[in-house]
Amino acid sequence: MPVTAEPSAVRGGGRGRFAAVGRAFALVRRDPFATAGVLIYTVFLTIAIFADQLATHDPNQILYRPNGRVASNLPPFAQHILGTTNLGRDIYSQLVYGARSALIVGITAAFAVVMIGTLVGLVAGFFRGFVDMVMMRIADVALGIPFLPFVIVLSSFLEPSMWNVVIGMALVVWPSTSRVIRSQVLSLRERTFVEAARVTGSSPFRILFVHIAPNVLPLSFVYGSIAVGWAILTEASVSFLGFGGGDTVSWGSMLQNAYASQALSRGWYHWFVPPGVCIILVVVAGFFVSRGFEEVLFPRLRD
Amino acid sequence: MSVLSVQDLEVYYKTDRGVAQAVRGASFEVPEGQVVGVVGESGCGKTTLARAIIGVMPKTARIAGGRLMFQGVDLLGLSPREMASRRWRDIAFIPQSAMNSLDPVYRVGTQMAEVLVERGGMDKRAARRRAAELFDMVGLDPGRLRDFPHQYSGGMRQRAAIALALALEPRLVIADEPVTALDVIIQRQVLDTFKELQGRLGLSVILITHDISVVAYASDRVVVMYAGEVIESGATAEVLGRPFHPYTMGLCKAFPELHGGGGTLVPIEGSPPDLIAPPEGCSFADRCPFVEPECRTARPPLVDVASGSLAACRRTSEAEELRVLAGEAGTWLRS
Amino acid sequence: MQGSSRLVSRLVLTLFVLWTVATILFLIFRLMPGSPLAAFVSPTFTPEQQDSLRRQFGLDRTLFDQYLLFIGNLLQGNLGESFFYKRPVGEVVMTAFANTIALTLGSLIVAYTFGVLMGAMFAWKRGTRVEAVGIPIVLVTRAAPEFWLGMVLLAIFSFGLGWFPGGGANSAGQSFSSEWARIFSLDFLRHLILPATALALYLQGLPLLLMRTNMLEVMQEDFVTMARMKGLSNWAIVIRHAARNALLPVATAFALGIGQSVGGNVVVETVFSWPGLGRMLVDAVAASDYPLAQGAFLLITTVLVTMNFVADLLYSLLDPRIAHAGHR
Amino acid sequence: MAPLVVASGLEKHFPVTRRLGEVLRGERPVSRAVDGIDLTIGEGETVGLLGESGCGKTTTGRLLLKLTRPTAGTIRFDGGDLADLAGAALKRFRREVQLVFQNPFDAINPRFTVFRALREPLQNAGVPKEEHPERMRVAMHRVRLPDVEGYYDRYPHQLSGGQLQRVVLARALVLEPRFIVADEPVSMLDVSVRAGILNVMRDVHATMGLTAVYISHDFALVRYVCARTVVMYLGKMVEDGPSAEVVARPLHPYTRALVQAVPVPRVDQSREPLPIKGSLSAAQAQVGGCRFRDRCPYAFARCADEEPPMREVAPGHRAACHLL
Repeated sequence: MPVTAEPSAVRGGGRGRFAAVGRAFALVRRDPFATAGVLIYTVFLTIAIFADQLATHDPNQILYRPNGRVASNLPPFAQHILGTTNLGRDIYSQLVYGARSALIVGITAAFAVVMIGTLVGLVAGFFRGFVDMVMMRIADVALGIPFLPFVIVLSSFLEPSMWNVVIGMALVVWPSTSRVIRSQVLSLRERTFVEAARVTGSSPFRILFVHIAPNVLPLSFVYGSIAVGWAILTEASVSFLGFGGGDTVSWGSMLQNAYASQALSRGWYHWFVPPGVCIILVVVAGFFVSRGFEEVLFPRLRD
Repeated sequence: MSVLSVQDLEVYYKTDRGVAQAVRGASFEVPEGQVVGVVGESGCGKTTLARAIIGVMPKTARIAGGRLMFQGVDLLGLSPREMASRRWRDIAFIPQSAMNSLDPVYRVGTQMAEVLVERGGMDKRAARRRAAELFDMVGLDPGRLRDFPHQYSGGMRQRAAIALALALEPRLVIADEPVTALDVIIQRQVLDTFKELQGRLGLSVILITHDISVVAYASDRVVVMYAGEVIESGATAEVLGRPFHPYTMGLCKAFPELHGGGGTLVPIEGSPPDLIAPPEGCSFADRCPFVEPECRTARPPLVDVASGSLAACRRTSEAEELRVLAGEAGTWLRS
Repeated sequence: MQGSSRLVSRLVLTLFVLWTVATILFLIFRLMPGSPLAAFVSPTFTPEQQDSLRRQFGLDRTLFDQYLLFIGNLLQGNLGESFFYKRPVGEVVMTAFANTIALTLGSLIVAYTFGVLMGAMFAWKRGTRVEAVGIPIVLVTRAAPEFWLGMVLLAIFSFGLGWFPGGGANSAGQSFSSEWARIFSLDFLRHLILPATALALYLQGLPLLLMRTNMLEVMQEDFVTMARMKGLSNWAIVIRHAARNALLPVATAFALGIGQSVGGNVVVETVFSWPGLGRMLVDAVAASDYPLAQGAFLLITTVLVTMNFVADLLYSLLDPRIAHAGHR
Repeated sequence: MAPLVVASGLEKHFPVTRRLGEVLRGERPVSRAVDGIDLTIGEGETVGLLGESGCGKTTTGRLLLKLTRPTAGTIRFDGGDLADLAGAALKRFRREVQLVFQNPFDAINPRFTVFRALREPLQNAGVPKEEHPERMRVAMHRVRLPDVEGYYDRYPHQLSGGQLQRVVLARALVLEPRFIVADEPVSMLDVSVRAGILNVMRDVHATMGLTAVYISHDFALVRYVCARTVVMYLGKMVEDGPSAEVVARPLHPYTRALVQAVPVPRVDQSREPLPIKGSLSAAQAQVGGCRFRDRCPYAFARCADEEPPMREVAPGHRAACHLL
């Protein structure tokens, strides 16, 4: 999908380096979905940062009633906003700390995936030939690896940790980004202004980083905002399957505990619905933000 | 006797910046069996005009006024259903790029048959026969009906588009830059085929182009458009031989001539006005070397200037002298 | 035909990818710290058992010999014997494979039928309230973890209303004359509905959004404008021209989806205790049943890689621009 | 006139996608975009490369600027072989030659202002910073965009096609090159602004003494701008001579067809049928013999067997046809 025209919303407006950031925000504001997405991100980011202050309890602490018995399976809105687990842990506090691990995994994984994907795409598309061939064959292999099973196999060897998801994603998920970036670079390097830069004696380095890279970065950003959600989903799945990070409280591990404790058959919706809703919100925020950008990147869709 | 009479047509577009007046009060006639060349530069409204006549426009476009009298019926007054039933049977279209206008996933023959069966009411066998006949007529091997569009060369695609347009024997054919994408020799060959068919079948044609030489070669009458308006119209020989509007004068001198002569080319400096806020007066005033203060106050109407020619200029009476001046490049240079 | 040389090279690539993944898997299981094999061949075994295991897996030989043995066995379809089931891995995996395929195909067919129709409708209704409400709903279901959707469905329809069984693929105590009879039994279908719905809810977003975007793009194409100029009916324009062209990438996505779902269904299979490949892999990994884990993983990979190839094939078959390349 | 550019035996073949049978037989089919061109361009000469799409004229232009490597043959620029250019010599060569593009709307990075676009070649060539303003101003004056300041801060999308093409031309001139290749520089522009660009190019050539190659499919344009015309057909030169001569007395049947086919903006034009058959795409497969024979109304046995060489018929006027 070639970016045929300069996005019209990006036209005009301010100049200079900071203007680019300003334009990005202006653009996000224009699209109500993107606004909602940014808002959701902001809320969860705040929760993640101030988790220590927002949580009412230590998420792993086993709570006791005054009579010395474990405060298990308390209903919501009594002493605990969302009640307690069967082991007497505060569900609300787990939810708050879950945001922290979700965002940490999401953002690092997305960053790793997009960094690798963009770099490989840029280099393969720009230098072509042997480099391109080798990189794209590696990408083919990575695309042939079933992702979730791979992370499961991987985490059975590595220390249980939420970083396994990040490593798994970095190893396997980058090709889809790099393929798109590469095809974008391939079409950009045929653009007249890139040829013009060659004719005027620009070095390959300058052509790649001054003329080509700035034109593909918005695309990387789109992929990044989707990858955040992907990583959070994957982390939840892996935790749910019991290959998560030991003591780390995550939304996935909460769901696993709920599932294992027969929360479903007992109808304890307050236990397994909130983590699911949180996952949905964060993932959907990524979709919304990327959609806002796509509308601008592919102006044909706007009509 | 006119097949089509375009009267004061106004077409507006909604854009991000406001409403663009793409066609502003255009009027002209298409006489029976003649080729009318509509010539103008990009953005002058010629394509919008064509799309308005056949009644297929983007959602953002709106016909804001005027009439399109086709054989005594105002096309603009028809219901969408009535209009759809007239398309292709009465008015057919030849697009600029036949490559994009043919569906890539069907064989060309299938696409011919689609029109013949669904719009022409033929059965499949008759449609197949007729398709072969049409291909033969435009100089294509009927065997190629089995091919997909991407297997055709550019010239073949344009020929196929002509065959498709003639399928239901329409009264009026609108050709939008039908040969622009082709090489000169192929251009000439396709144009010759088209001309020959037009004469033989007595077709009425609106030939839309930016290229004066195509108009000169293939049309009986010419309509010159500028900034959404018709600024001059008449018999081709008249308009190109003795232009009355300065824009037409400039345009005729803007082409290099193959056999030399003509001296330095005339550049028309500047660019057409913004159609979102068109000027009150003459739309060519800003680029016109003969502009007078009065030109900017009111739009000059189309007036009779010679045998059947019309021009929208205040100084048509001085056309003789202006033509001489317009032939000198210096006249058009701005300080 | 030009397409054929392309396909041959894709086929070679597919085999290359399979071989590479198998090799990576071999290395992971042999070289990673804390190999489950090392854990398995442990003091609880008698020395004779340990020796026989080591011989069985060739652990007494050099790494390279082990590799040759591994590849050799693989080529003969020999995946070893499951530690847990004490049966050849090939046999164990096949039953699970049938269950997984039934679940995958069932959910994909529902998801793609629904997604394609709704996607086409959303494209048609672009800019209306239907779209404004519909798109966020679609995005939300697509953002929901599939296993969580499964949990909610289970809680409501199985435990709450009692309409459907709470897990498994067949009721206990049932016996069938053949594998086919089992899969086409009403009992199987009743077990299939909830997990397939959970998956379909998650999967429908992709074909829907893809179809919608493609439709919108195709509707802008000149040939659609021409179809309108030809006076063709709306139905003919939308179905015959726009949808036919927009479906090309969706068909490809369907093939890719089969490949990805077979591995990605792990979580849903776990939630619904569906005895499929994914859950088998999870159980095998958890129980350090290394031959079984390896076999399941390889089978999943084979399906994925094959479907990637099929998607490629499908695209060149459906798009005449590729299928009929050359020949002028 | 001392020769500035000398191309001899120039060939450029592009690999085409192979069919299965060809892969199995180990064949490597190629498309012969340029297939044996000998061309000498004198210092200060303006040469028009004329031909239909697919005749190899653009590839020839790119070869002359070392933007692509020839499959065979050599190009000498100012006596030196282009194949040997590297490092500092290549950098110097890049300063001395320039290219003007067909599509001005894409020739400037959309994220660059006119100022940055004009400055880039100066920076790349290492021109001292204090010389930049004057050099840029001179170039802008040459292309008749004198109110420099009004343009510097604009982005490409804020300019009209005619203005953009002038900026592209100014960027090409800012290093004061000796040799310039212009590839269909006005074909994407509106008719009314084309003349402005063509006139600027004529002036620039006269005042700077530039050597120039204009690539075009438009015979009239080549005739207007260039003193000499070279006609190409399917990767080969078929005619070469003074423009006025070539138009008035075309020697090759293909050139004759071209002259016939060019439409003129007058109504009193000839309606003779074209002395040519078929289309270019059908003729593509021809190898050996005269490439034009399938479309040539005068073709005879020898045309299929023997490739006609370029023959000088009148002083400075050559053509490749057995009939001459």
